[in-house]
Amino acid sequence: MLELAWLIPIFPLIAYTLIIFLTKKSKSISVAVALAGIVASLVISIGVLVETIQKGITMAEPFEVAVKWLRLSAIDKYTGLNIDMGILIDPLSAVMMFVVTSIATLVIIYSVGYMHGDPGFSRYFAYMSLFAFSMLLLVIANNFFEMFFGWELVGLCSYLLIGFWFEKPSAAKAANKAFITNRWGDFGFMLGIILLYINFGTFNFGEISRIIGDGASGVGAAILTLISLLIFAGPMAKSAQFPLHVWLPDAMEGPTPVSSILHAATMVAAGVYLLARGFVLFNESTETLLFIAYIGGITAFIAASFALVQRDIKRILAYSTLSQLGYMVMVIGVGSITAGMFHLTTHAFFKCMLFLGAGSVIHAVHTQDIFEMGGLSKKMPITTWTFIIGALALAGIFPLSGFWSKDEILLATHQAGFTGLYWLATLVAGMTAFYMFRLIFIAFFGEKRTDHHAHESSPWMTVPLIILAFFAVFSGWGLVKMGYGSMVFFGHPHHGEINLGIALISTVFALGGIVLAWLIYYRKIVDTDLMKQRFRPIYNLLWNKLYIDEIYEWLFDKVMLGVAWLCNQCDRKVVDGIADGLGDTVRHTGGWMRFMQTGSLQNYALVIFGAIVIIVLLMATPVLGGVIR
Amino acid sequence: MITLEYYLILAAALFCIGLFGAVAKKNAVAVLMSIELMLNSVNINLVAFNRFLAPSQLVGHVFAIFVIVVAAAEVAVGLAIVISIYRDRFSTEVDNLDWLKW
Amino acid sequence: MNLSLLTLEIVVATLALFIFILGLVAPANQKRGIGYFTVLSLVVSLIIAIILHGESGTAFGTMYVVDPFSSYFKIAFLIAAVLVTMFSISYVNKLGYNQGEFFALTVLALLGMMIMSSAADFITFYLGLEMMTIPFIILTAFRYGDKASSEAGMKYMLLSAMSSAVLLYGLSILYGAAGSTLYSDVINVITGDNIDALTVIGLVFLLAGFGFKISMVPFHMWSPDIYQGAPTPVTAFLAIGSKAAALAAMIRMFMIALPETREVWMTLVIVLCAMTIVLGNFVAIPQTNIKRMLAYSSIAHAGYLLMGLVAFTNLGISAILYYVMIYVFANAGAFACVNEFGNMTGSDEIKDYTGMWKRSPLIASVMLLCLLSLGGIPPLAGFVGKFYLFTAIIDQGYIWLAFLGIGMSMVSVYYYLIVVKVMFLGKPVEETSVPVSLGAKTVMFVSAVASLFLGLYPAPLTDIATKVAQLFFPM
Amino acid sequence: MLQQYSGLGIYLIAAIIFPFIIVFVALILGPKRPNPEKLTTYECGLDTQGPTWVQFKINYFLYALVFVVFDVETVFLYPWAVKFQALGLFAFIEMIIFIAILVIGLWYAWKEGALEWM
Repeated sequence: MLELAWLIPIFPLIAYTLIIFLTKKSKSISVAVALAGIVASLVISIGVLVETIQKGITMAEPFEVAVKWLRLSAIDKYTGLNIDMGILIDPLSAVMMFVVTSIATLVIIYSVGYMHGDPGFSRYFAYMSLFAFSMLLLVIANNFFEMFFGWELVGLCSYLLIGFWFEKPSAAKAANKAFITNRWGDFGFMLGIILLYINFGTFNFGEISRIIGDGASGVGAAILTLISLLIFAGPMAKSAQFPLHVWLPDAMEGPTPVSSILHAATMVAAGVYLLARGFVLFNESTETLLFIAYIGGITAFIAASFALVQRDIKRILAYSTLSQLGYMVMVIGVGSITAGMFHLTTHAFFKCMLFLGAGSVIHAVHTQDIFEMGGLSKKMPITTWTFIIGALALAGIFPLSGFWSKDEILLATHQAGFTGLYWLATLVAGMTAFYMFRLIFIAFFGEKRTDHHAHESSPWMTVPLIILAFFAVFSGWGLVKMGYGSMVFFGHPHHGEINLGIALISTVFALGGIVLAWLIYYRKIVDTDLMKQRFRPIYNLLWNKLYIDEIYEWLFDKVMLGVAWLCNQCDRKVVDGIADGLGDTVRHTGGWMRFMQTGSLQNYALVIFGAIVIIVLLMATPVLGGVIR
Repeated sequence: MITLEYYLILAAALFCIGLFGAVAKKNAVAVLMSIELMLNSVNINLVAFNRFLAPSQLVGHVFAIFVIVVAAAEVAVGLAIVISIYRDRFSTEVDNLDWLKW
Repeated sequence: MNLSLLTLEIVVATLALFIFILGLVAPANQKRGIGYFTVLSLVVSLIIAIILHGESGTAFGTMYVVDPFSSYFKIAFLIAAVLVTMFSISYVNKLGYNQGEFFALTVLALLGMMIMSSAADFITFYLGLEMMTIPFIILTAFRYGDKASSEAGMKYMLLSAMSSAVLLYGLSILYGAAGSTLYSDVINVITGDNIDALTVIGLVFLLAGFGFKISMVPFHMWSPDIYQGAPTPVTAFLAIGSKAAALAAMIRMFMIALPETREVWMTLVIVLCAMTIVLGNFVAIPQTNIKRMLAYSSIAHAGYLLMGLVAFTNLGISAILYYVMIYVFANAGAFACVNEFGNMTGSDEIKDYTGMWKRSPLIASVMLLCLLSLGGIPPLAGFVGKFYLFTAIIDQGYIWLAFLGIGMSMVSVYYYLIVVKVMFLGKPVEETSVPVSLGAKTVMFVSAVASLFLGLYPAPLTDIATKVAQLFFPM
Repeated sequence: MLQQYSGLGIYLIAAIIFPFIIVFVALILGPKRPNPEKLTTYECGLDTQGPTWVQFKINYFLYALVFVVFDVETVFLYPWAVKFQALGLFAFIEMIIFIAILVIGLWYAWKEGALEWM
C-alpha cells in the first residue's frame, strides 16, 4: 500500500480533469466521477494508515519517496536550486490523510443532496475534487516547497468555492478578502522558506530536522527566529489566527458543505498541520513558540467572545472554529504537537458534522438567523440529535471525542507551565459550551417564530451526518486507545493519561456553560434584551467584532489604495504639475521656458533627460559611492 | 592646434541644442530636426574619436555612416507619421498629442 | 566567413521581403492568405531555429555571435512572433488594408530582435535596435484615421528617436574610451581601475537608452500610452519581443563588454529595479483600460527581470531566461484575449469585461490562467519564475529587494484579481457571446497549456536555462 | 608635372566656353515674336493673397520622403566603389543584394502610387 501512497492525491486530480474536460455536461456522471476519485483515495489512505501502524513506521523513520522536480546544479561558487516532489508517510500524514479523505467523501455525498438543482452543479464537484487534490498534496508533501505549492492551491480552491455563487456580490467580496488576506500570509511563508533554503540548502523536512539535530546547521538563533516567524505568517493567515482572522467568518458566504470541509474541518487546519510538520524548526526558537502560543490563546478567547452574540448560525460555528483553531495553535506553541493534532482530528469530525447539520437546517428553513428558526427538534429529529451530539463533543463532555482532545490540550498547557493560558483555555471551554447551547436552545427548542415548513433532509444529507456522529462520539476515545500519543509526537512519545483534576475542572466549566445557556435561553430567567441594554457597550464591541474588519477596511482603503493613488498621481500629474508650475512662474519673466508647458510627450522627454542629469549628479556625489572621481 | 576636447565640446553643445529643441519646439517637424541635431553631435563624437584615438581603422567613420542612414530612415517614417497626424488634426503641434491621457 | 551561422537571419530576412512582394502582387481579395502564409513560414523558421540551436560561432569578424544564449532568445522571439501573428490575422482582416505590410513589418521587427540578441559590437547592436524600432513605429501608427493610433505612433517615434540619440551618445563615448566597438576589445580596455568621469556618463546614457526600451522607471513613461494606442497585436509584440530583445542585448553587453564597470552601474540598476517594481505595480491598480493595466504590469515585470541581472550569477541569468519564456506565453495569451474582445466590441475598458465567464468561457478562463501566471500563483509558471528570481537575489544577499519584490507581487495579485473578479463575478452587460477566431483559439490554448505545464514541470526548461547561462559563468 | 593636370585644364576651358556656345546658338536660331503677355513681369512679382503658408500637395511630401531614403541609402555605394578592387566578389554580391532590396522598395513605392502626381 505504501508504494501506492502517491496515488492518493492523483485520483481527485484525475477526477477534476475528467469533469472539466469531459463530463461537465452530465450532472450524474460528474458526481460519479468525483465520488469515485475521492473514494479511491480514501481506500488507499485507509490502507496506508493500517500499514503505517502495522509496520510500526514512526516519526523518526518515515517512509519517503521523491522525484526530481527542479534541479539547478550548483555552479562552483553559486548555489543551485534543487526541489523535489515527494511523498512522506508517517503517522502524522497518514492520520491526516485519513481525516481529509474520509471527510471529503462524506461531504461530497452530502453535497449531492445539498447542491441538488444548482446550475453550477458539475463545476462544484470539479472544484471539490481539485481541493481534495491540493489538500492531499499539502499533507503528503515531503518538503516545504511542495507544501507551499499545495498551500497556494488550496487557497485558490477556497477562492473559487467561496465565490461559487458569484451572483451574490457579498460572495465575490468575501472571496477576494479571503484570497488577499491569505496572500499576505503566503508572502511571509514564501520569504521564510526561501531564507530557509538559503541557510539550510534544502527544503526537505527530514534533512532539515537532521541538520538541526546534529546542531551542524551553523545558522544563528536570530535568523532561525526570523525564518520560523516568517513561516508562521502562513498558518496565521490560513488558520485565521488573530489578527489575520477576519476572512474566515466572511468565507461563510460559500455553500455550506464548502464551509464545512474547507473552512472548518481540513483547509484551515492546514496551518496547524504545517506547525506540526515543521515543529523541529519552531522548536529551535523559544521566542517563536511563545509568540505562537499567545497568538493562539488570544484567538481562542476573542473568537469565543465574538461567538457569544452572533445571530447567524454559520457565523457562530465559524467563530467557534476560530477559537478551536486557536486552541490547536496555542497548544503547539506550548510544545505539544500530539495534543494539537489530536484535537485537529476530533474537531475535524464534529465540526464538519455541525456545519453539515447547519446546512441541513438552512436547506430546510432558508434562513441563517437562529432567531428566525426555533422548534426544529420536532421536524428534523436526525439533524437535531446529530447537532446536539456535535455540540456536546465541541463542549468537551465526557465521553465524547472533544473531551479527550480538549483534556489533552489543557493538560499539555498546564504541564508546560503556562498557567495563565491554561485558565484562559478553561474559560474558553465554558464559553464554547455556552454559545453552542444558546444556539441549540434558540434554534431547535425555542418556540417557532416564523412559519417555515421545515422537513427532514434527504438521506443523501442525513446519512453522512449519522456517520460523522459516530466519529464524533468515538474518535477521541478510540484514538486514545490506539495510543495516538505514542504515534504522533515530537521528541519523546507522549502517553495521554487523564489528569482527573483538569478533566473535572473543564467539565465543570462546560456544564456550567450549558446550564447557563439553558437558564437564559430556555427557562428565560433573565430578559436577554435587558442584558443587552445593560451591557450595551460590550455587546456592541463584540457584535462588531472589535471593529477589526472596519479598521482593516480603513487601512486598506487609506493606505494601499492611497499609495496606489499617490504613485498614479506622481506618474500622471507631477510631471505636468512641475512643468506647468514652472511655466507659470517663468512665463512672466520670459518665454525662454515655454517648453515647460508643452504637451505630455515632451514632458516624458523632460523626465528622461532630467533623470539622466540627476543620476549623473548623484553618481558624482558619494551617495552612490562617488564613482566619478 | 585643435585637440580632441574642442570636438567633444562642440558635440556636447550640439547635443544640448538639439535636446533643447526636442523639448522646446512645438512643431513636430522642428522636434524631428532637433533630434537630427542630437544624432549629428553623435557623429561628430564618433569621427573625432576615430581621428584622434584610433586613426588606423575606420570604425568610427563607418559607425557615423550607419547613424546617418538610420537617421534618414527614422526621419522618413517620422515625416510620414506627421503627415498622417496632420490629416487627422490639421496641426503638427506636439502639444495637441494628449488624446492618450495617462 | 561561415555564412551557415546566419541561416536563420537570412531565412527571416528573405521571408520579410517575400511577404512585401506578396503584398504587392496578391490580388486584393486574396490578401488574407498572407497572414496564414506568414504564420506557416514563421513556424518553419522556428523549427529551423530549434534544429540549429546547438551551433555556435562568430560571423563578420567577432561582430556577430551565434551561441546558446542568442539561440535561446531567438527561439523565444520566434515563438512570440508566431503567437502574435496567429491572433493578429483576424485583427488585420478586420482592418482590411495593407495586410502584406503588416506582416512584413512584423517579420522585420523580428529580424531586428534576432540581430540584437546576437550582436557583439556596438554598430551591429545599434542596427538591430533600429531595425526593430522603426517597423514598430510604423506598426504602432498602423491604423490611419485612428487618432489614438497615429498619436501613439508619433509619440513612440519622437521618444524612441530621442532615446536612441541618448543611447548613441553613450555608445560614442564608450567607443572613445575603448577605441573599439567590439565587445571583445571593450572588456580588455575598460577595466575596473581606469574608469573616468566620461566613461561613467557614457554608461549612464547607455543605461538610459536600454531603460527606455525595457521600460524601466523613470524611462518608462512612453509605454502606457503607446500600449494603449497601438493595435493590440502590435502592443503584444511590443510588450513581449521588444522588451525581451532589449534585455538580451543589455545582458550580453553588460556581461561580456562591461562587467568590469559593475561598481558603476550595479547600484544604479538595483535602485531603478526597485523603483520599477514598486511604481509599475502600484500604478497598475487604478487603471481602467486593460491595455494600460497590462502595460504597467509589464513595467513591473521589467523590474522583476532586472533582478536577475542584479544577482549577476548563473542562477540570476538562468532565472531571467526562464522568466522571459513564461512571460512570452502568459502575455501572448492575455493579449490574445484582449484582442478578440476588442475585435468584437471595440473596447478595452475593464468594466466591459463584466460577466465574460458567461459570454465566452474560453476567453475568461485563459485570461484567468494568464493573469494568475503573471501574478505568480502556483501551480502556474509565473510562480516558479518569480521563486527562481527571488532565490537568485536572496542568494546574493539582497533580502530587502526580494522582500520588496514578493510584497509587490502580492499587490499585483490584487489588480489582476480586479479583472478576474469582473470577468467571473459580475453580471454581463450584454449576453451576446464573444466569437473567437481559430488563430486566437490556438494561441490561447498554447499559452494556457504552456503556462500550466512549465509551472507543473519546469525542470526541462530550467535545465536548458542553466546550461545557457553557464555561457557567462563558465565552470 | 603640369602635364598630368593638362586634361583638367582643357576640361575647365571647355566647361566655361560651352554655356556661351549654347546661349549664342539659341540667340541666332530662336524665333523672336514679342507680345505684351510675354513682356509682363513673372507672376511671383505680384503681391500674394491669403496665407503664404499654403499646404503643399501630399505627393510633394511623398516624393520628398522617397527621395530622402534612396538618396541616403546610396551613401553606402561610395565606400564600396572606392574600395571595389580590394573588396572583391563577396562585397560585390552583397552590394547586388543591397541594391536589389532598394529596388524592391522602389517597386513598392511605385506600386503604391507614390510616384504618380494625381
